[in-house]
Amino acid sequence: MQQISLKLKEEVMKGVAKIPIVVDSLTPDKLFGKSESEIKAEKVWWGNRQENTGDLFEVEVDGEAGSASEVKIVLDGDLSRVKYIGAGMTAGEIEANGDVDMHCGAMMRGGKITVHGNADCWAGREMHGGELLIEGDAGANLCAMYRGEITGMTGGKVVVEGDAGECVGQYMAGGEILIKGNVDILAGLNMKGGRITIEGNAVMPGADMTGGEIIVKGKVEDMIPSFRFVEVSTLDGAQYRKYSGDLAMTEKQAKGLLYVRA
Amino acid sequence: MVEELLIKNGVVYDPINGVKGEKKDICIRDGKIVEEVKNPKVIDAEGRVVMPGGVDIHAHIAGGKVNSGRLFRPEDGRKGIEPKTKVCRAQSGYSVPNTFATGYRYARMGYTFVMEPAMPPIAARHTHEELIDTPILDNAALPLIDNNWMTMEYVKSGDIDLLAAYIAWMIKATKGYGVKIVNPGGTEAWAWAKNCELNDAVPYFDVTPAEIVKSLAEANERFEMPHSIHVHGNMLGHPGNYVVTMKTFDLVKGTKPYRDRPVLHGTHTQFHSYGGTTWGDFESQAKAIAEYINSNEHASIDIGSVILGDTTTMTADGPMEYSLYQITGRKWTNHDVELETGTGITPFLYSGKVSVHTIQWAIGQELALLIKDPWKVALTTDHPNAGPFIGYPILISMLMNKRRRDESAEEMHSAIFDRAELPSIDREYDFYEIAIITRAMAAKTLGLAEHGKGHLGVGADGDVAIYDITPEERDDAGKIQKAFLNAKYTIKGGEIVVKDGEVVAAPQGKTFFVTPECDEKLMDEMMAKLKDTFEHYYSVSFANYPVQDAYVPNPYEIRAPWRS
Amino acid sequence: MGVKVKLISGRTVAQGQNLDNKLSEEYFNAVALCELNAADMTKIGVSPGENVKVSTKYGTVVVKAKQGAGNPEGIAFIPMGPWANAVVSGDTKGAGMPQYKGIDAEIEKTEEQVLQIRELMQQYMK
Amino acid sequence: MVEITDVVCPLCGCVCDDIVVEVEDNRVTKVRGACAVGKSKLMGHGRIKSPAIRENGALKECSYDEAIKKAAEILAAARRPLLYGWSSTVCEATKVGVELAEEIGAVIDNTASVCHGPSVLAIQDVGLPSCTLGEVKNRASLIIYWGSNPTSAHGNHMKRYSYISKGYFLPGGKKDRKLVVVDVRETKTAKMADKFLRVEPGKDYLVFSALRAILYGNEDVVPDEVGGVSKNDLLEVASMMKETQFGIIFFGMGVTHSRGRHNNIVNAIQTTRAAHTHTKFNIMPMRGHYNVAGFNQVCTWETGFPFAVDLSLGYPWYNPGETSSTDLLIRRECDAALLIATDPGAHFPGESIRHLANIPVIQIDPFANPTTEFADVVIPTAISGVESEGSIYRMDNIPLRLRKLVDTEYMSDEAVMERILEEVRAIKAKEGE
Repeated sequence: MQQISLKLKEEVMKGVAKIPIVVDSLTPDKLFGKSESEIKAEKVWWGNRQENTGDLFEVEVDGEAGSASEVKIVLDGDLSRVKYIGAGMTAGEIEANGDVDMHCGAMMRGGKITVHGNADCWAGREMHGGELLIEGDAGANLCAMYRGEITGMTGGKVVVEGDAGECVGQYMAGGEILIKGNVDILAGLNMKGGRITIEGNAVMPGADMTGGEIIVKGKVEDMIPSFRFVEVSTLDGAQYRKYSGDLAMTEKQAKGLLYVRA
Repeated sequence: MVEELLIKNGVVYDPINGVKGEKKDICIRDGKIVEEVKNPKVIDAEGRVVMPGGVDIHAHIAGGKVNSGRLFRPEDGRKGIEPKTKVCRAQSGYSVPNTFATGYRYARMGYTFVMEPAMPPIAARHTHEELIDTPILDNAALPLIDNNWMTMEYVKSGDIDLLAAYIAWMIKATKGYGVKIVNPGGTEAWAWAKNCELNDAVPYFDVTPAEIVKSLAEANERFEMPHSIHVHGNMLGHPGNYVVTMKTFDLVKGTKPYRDRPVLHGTHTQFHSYGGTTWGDFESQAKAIAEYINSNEHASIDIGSVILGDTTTMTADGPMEYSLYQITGRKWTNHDVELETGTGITPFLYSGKVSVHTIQWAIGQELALLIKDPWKVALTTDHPNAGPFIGYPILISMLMNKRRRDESAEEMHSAIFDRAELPSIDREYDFYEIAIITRAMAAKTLGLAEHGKGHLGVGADGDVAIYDITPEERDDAGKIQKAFLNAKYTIKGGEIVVKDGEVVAAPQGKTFFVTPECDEKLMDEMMAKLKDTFEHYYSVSFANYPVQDAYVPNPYEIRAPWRS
Repeated sequence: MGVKVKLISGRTVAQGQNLDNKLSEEYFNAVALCELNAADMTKIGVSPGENVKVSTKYGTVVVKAKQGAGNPEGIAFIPMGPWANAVVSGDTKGAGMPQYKGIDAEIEKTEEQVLQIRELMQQYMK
Repeated sequence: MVEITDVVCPLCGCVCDDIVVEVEDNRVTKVRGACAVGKSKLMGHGRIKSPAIRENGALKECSYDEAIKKAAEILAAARRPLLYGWSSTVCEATKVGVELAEEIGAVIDNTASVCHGPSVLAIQDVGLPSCTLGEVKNRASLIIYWGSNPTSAHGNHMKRYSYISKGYFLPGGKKDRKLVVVDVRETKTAKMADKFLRVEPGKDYLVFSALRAILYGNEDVVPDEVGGVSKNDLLEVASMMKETQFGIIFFGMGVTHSRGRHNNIVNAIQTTRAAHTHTKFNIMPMRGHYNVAGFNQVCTWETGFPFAVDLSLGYPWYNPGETSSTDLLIRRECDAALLIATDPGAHFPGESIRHLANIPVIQIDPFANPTTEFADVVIPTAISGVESEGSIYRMDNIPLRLRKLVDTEYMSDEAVMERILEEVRAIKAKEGE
């Protein structure tokens, strides 16, 4: 195993403006096989200028790795304006100690990301595989698609210990999302496959679903008026009201399933 | 800009001047081809293929419809992003590139002229604003004049002269180039969610599409118009439509052109060469269409060949886009344009695994290969409808290489073997024929050859493409595709704009527009009716309608006298 | 005691007429106000022309009370402008658009004065 | 006195182009045919006298050259600059703005961001079945204003283009048409309606879904009351939609500004698509400023994306919610801002203004406004459509050309932008050396 520690220097986020840093170049895949000095020389965008990773982060490398999957990156410092953490990664591990900015785990294909804090919007956007664990809250568009696309998450597993924002799993086609807290409006919007489980409450879940399933263990506020009640069914011991929809479309398209704790 | 340029040791293909692959020097002074030069900058082509700058007869590159396509497809936009360079503006888009990318990518393929073939008259200013921002390319645009209420009223009353006066005013007011027809009558019917076949009466106007096409052809030939009517007929994309296509072409058989050119150009004919009765028994009828073109002289076509993959379809044929959207269920934009036309846009994926798409893919190439005389055929993809223009090099390599076609067919749905002709066709294009269908034919058909486009004769524009391939390498399909995608050199008006596939200069192109000259009295009579129409039914005033000169900063006017 | 309402902001003719004239008294009079339903006004014992304090999760602002003809009970309307924006939500929820309408607000009668534009802007410059 | 006809009104998205103005000694003295708001714009208001730069707290008058130089220095030095506004100026100025954004790696965004940005996001999801306003005038027998109030925001809209206008197939004007209004308040527009639906704030999305279900023949699942609207009213409106020959929904900020935002519009468009399975149905956003649509057009053909375009990495990246002005300001990302033909001081949420007030701000505008109170460089310009001409796009994307009515000493927006771009390039060239 190899551990690469990247600690954002304090002065970087000290100004009146908190200017984001884009770190999609700092994944296990891309840093595997690089020496400490090579990593320090890796370019990252800070606003409209490119900087050396070493100028923005304190960099430490411990141990050896035989492949990207043996690389673990640990991020520290104020990460609230550090974007694209683990974006596109296929292997290895990233641990972020603190709140992270947008697109964490976007386009991820493999490996694991753990966020010890909140993740801003678009975490797990267009995710295809791997694991994403967010110990705090997730912002809007968790595991959703990019504007205009008709497919969001296709695979992998995402767990949010806290609450999640609007449009969780929009256009989701596969994979699993577990939200332990509450979700804002329109979870599973345009969903066509996969499963979203919400342990807390949801508002207007399942709109324009054509497939997949949403399970709400808490209460539903403002139920979408175009779902059809099917039956009371039992999921691992508990009773749920089972709905099919969304019938704001033709009967033929409306193949989504929504379970709400009875 | 270099004053004098000499291109030596090139193997030149210049069909308009009958030059068939001769080693020949090309001299350019002050942007024009000349006999000889004194102390030029010299480019040694080292035996490479040299052609006039490419001329595209039909590609949707600018205007409201194209921009709606860009606007509603950020997912396409992010596919083509490239950062700005010292010379180039930032780029985006694949099937709907931004205007800068459009100019650069065409130039890199050795093209120097593109015809925007569908300009809604009331939004003509928009089309011109985008053409201004499309670097390098010379351009022109065809206003849509077939579903216009004034047109249909004159067709109904049979006043061909007044109809001519109306199109003269329209072409002038829009700084347009000729008469474009798109689903005549059908687009007006679409304003009521209906459609028209060739001999249906248009709702409330009781004229038929057939009458509209015939009358516009007659009216067009009242002037010395450089181009014939440019026709996208009824029932585009419907199984069995090849019959309608031939009937449409037949309508104008008797019409006399003012000069030696066809009286009708049938565009993106691939979409109009369908057999069968449903998508189930869908089949190619390219053979029938090709035989028609082979045995007639009054019609030319461009192929509108399919490029496999995702693209953005867009046309003034509103009902057609609606049926396409009903098939895919994907996003759909529609824009009905008062008193004139409409627009439909929807994304589409052509897959080699789908029988219908495979047959469509075959049809475009079949048309090019089965029509004997290449002077009757232009290479297009009806960009972006059958695929983006950057797919041209793929098509060229297919047309030039049967083996490549067969290998592709093997990968595709088996329908290509039992419901299309392509696998049974042995013909292979040579560089000379390619030069015809990518330049010479378009320049001649559009009447641009005498204005310096599409050839390398003395006096022509200094537009030259040097491709990184020699005649000896013609069997290397891969190399052909590479060579035609990124020219070794593209020279525009004597200026080197592309070198080794990279854009090195991005000058402003010229806009060609036609001024039809109409008899005063006719014009006055028509104008009275026109002003009344504006007064009561248009949502903009007559005075604010015509395109101001500010929108054509680099104009090239072609006058079209009235034929008494 | 205050009344709980859903707060809406939006355009009005007078607001539009003074778009290019915002530092004027006309603009102040057109925009620094809150339209309420008659019943809601009675609840908080305020009559037209008196001042009310509007409080939301996002801030507090004082404006003049006005009786809004079309306002149903429980809906307050402040014309688009700096006073309304002192109490709307800037959270775009990943959509780029603040929430200018349908915000939970509490409205109560107040003796505090309505701030002029300059004073409002000064608050932000601290 | 000179009378100028067919004047194009530089106020709202209606862009009336049949206005008549009288000009006397280089001043507009009379306006005929404009609405109250448009007339007020054309007649004019007090102006910013001179360019100015803020020095220890107070604006100090200076020359155009000094102000432009100062603006260029601020922008060239910035790491995350924002170029915002553009909806009340001409496309020619916007073009220079996009080029400047590329040059300095800025985010360029227009007021759609706080207006119909959600509509754009919705169009990117499902498209937009729409038409030009003349189609509505000539064909529309059913007109629905949903969360929009033309009597307040678009004075001539009903008279020129919709309910009250006479058209080819509707010679009787409003006698031949039906008007439906959906709003949370009974507005003046609502009072004119044949049918008014009062929806609870933030419940529009639910009402659209219910309407769609009915239009697709799934009315059995719709409950008796949705978002404050009774099922019977929904059934009635749905059948009006099915029976019309040509229907149109005009929607406004009542839907884009409330809970659901862009997804309300997606649902409105989906409702239009559902209605289209029965008859002709279109939908159109009631764009606010006269050229808000024009910026989106220019920005789209030049960058590929309509607004909120981030050029900091050299190529365009578009992602409203991340690259949109409100987010950039509330997240305190920007370190400088150029604000042209707009007034965030009056129209942004307080939280955003707080950050603007703390970074260098360049204001380009004919008029003093709340933004002037914290601007560090103020550059007055000519009023487009009164003192200078140029391209604009109406709410239905019809391109028109604003006219110049009177002469002025003020530089045009386009000219000021050109000069700033020059200065920035000069500074960059020096740095390059």
